[in-house]
Amino acid sequence: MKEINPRDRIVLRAVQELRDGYYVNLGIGMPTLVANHIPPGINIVLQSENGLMGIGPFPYEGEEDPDLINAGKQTITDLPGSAYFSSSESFEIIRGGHIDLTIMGGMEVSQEGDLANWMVPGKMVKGMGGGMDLVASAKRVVILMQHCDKAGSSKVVKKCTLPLTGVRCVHRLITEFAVFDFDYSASAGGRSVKMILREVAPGMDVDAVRKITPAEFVTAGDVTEMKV
Amino acid sequence: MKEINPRDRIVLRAVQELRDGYYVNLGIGMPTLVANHIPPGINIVLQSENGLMGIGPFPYEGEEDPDLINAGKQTITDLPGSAYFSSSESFEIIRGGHIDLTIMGGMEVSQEGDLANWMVPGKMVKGMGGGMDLVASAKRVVILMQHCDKAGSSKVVKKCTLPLTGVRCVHRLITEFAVFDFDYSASAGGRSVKMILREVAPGMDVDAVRKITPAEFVTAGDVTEMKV
Amino acid sequence: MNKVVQDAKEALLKAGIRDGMTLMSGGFGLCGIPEHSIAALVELGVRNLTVISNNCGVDDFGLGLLLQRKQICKMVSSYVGENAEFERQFLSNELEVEMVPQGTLAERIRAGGAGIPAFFTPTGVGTVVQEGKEVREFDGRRYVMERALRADISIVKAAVGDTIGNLVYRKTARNFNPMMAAAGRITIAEVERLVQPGEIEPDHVHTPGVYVTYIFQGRNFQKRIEQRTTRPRATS
Amino acid sequence: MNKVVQDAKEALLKAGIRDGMTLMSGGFGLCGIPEHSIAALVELGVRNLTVISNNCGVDDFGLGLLLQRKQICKMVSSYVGENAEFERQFLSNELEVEMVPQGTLAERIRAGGAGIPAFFTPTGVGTVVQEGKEVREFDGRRYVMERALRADISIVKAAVGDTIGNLVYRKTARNFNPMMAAAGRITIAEVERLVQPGEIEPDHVHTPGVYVTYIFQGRNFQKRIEQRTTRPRATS
Repeated sequence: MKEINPRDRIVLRAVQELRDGYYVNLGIGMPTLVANHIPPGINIVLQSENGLMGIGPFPYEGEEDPDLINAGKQTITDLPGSAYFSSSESFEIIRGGHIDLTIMGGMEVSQEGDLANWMVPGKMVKGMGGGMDLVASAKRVVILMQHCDKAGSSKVVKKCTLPLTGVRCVHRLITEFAVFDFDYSASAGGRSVKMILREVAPGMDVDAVRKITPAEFVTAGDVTEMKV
Repeated sequence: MKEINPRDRIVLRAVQELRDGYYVNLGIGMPTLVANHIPPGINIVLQSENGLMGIGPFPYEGEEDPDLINAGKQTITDLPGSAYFSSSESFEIIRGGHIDLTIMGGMEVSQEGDLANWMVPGKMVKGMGGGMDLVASAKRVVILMQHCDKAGSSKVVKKCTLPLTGVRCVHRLITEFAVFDFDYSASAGGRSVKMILREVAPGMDVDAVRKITPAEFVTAGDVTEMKV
Repeated sequence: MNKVVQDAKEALLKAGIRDGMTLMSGGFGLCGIPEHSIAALVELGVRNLTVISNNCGVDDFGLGLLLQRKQICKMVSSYVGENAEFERQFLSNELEVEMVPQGTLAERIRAGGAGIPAFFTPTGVGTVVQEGKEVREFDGRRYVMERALRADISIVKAAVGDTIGNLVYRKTARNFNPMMAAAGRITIAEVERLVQPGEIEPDHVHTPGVYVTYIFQGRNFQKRIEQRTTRPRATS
Repeated sequence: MNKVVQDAKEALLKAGIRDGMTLMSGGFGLCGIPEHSIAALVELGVRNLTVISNNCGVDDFGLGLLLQRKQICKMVSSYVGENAEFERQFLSNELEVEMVPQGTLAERIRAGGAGIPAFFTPTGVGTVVQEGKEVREFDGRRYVMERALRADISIVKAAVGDTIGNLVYRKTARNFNPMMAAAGRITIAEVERLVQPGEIEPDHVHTPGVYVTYIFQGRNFQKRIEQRTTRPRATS
């Protein structure tokens, strides 16, 4: 098996979350890269929350249009069948539950399915943009993040220490080491959210994941190998 | 002075409520007739609450368009500069206070400025349509109605007996005998709304109006003669 | 992504239409109504429907056809004046009716599609409309809290649509259709002209395809006129 | 009905611009911003402005120009990442900032123009966003109550406008402009092309003229690009 860097592994695993016909919103950073790997036979429509359904590729040099950017302020193109709308309509689409899947980066994910990804106390607050709306209302929220920070501490935690973007909102977490699901079906009865380990990276096993993960998770059925 | 029937008098007096540049919504019945008498030099834009700003005249025979009707379901036309929108946008315009003037028919108007014009108990309820939205939010609400019903009872009452369309919402009431204003500036302090007689029809005076009007009204300054 | 179906019947069957469902039906009067979907509902004979629609058609067209066959148990509307059968069923208590001010109806539907569960409006304060609802003051003025409306299935009509569901309406036939398209858990659009993606200018789209589940091109739209009003031509 | 003015300065003076006002400014990043109205605000030197805008420009363009001159005392935004002067003023407490989730910001502005004083949204429940706000459960889910936003003056930008204020936006330059046009007590629109009534197809109007108080044709729009991203041409 050829060596693959952690970010590429996460992105390639995330690609497998796409289903034909999905309306998808991709966050900035790793999630954006998912668009470069859409498999043949899978048609998805990408939303840009500044007012476009149907993001196309970057324009050819010299064909940049200042009236056509994505939510990261990059010049883009549209596609046959694209539609433009206002920011309020764009978030009607999001808030109304019409986005099938959002893939977003994370700073911390807790065993309760809470997500922090918008601010670090003491640092300059840039703002949450549309992230809080997306995690509150997309039908499915998939978070991509490296398992540990640069100091080696796990970002998959018992309880988030950073200010939250959303509570009990993550459906799936993909790191370079593991894939977790969150089951909220039990939480209404007063019991806590179930965090379930689904996949481990090649060379890892359940115990190895536990060792680097303060969050308490369970297994349910087979834990399979992450394929990328 | 040539004889003029009550409805014509009311309509012709109502025409004088129009100001250049007004965005106006006209109710069904007498109010609709106001559009036939817009004086030269006065440009107004008529809204149809089913989704049009800029109502034009009726179409020529043979040019009726089933996709173009007014709120009374009559075939109409549009004008250069017209704009179409959805019902929700149409009522954003109304509820947001962007309509300068609505002119509407009435069944009862009380001395408190309350209006009843949408249902008679025991009779079939047809619905309030957009009337409640208009009286709640138009910048100015002018009501046109004949002073008395067919039995000769005044419809300008102390307190409405019919189910209300809006409370403290009428700015001006025009009947064939008189023009009244409603002053709400004092009502916040707990005192009641002031109903003020402004004009009387030729041949009438304040006492004559009092005789046919159970509602308590005051005069403030000159009471002038209705000119039509 | 295949949203195109042959006709209204196929769309309704795929949508899982069944007795007791809540439907939204676009249109104002007979203008912009999804006439083929209504005809298919008649054909399928589903009953006990709750129908959210500004009006209820006329006796022999539009939603009036469903009334005639007693397929509707409840209407949520702002005005229902043009229908004798409606009046009969209403007065005999066969039909439940919720009357909603037109702007509140439009906003409740818009809220349903937009993920807003409730909002405040000045419309109807002090009238029967506020009965049983929270009234609250903001900045010295009183407002009624109104709840969002959603539908199991929305049926809407547009002039043009593409195969991925982008819709363009024509003139006042737009009315309630865009909000209903967004507020349906499943939305069926019937169009006069079905085109390929790219044929609609992206800046001209009124309803983005994301809201539309099934789309079909209707044949022989009747597009009846309720009140034909005209002016005389100047004779020369 | 004469809405046409010569330029932004005339519009702002007619609108009664003065220190301490609350402004809404359309645009997302530098896309679709009312650059002429912003330049005129710099020229007029009004101060202590509260500005509601999704972003705050860059150091040397857009709303950043007003920041540089310390004309803004408070920003209401969803994201302000591209501006060093912003960061300096914010960290030194010269500038008050209210961060609002982007969808909530859009909806609060839309509510302001639409006469809705408050609404409930699921966005921000359980986060700092809900602090000091009512949280209420509807159908088993929790929502935050958010209040409407209005402005003394809104400045917006469109591609095409007619002399009675109907506006058409182009591509993603639409963004916040339509809601802000509706939420301003006075609204100033700058357009790339000013046309006569009748030149815009009534079905293509994005902002009906009823919302627009003054309109002018801007000259020499810069329309700067913040992040020029391209792909290589296939070499043949």
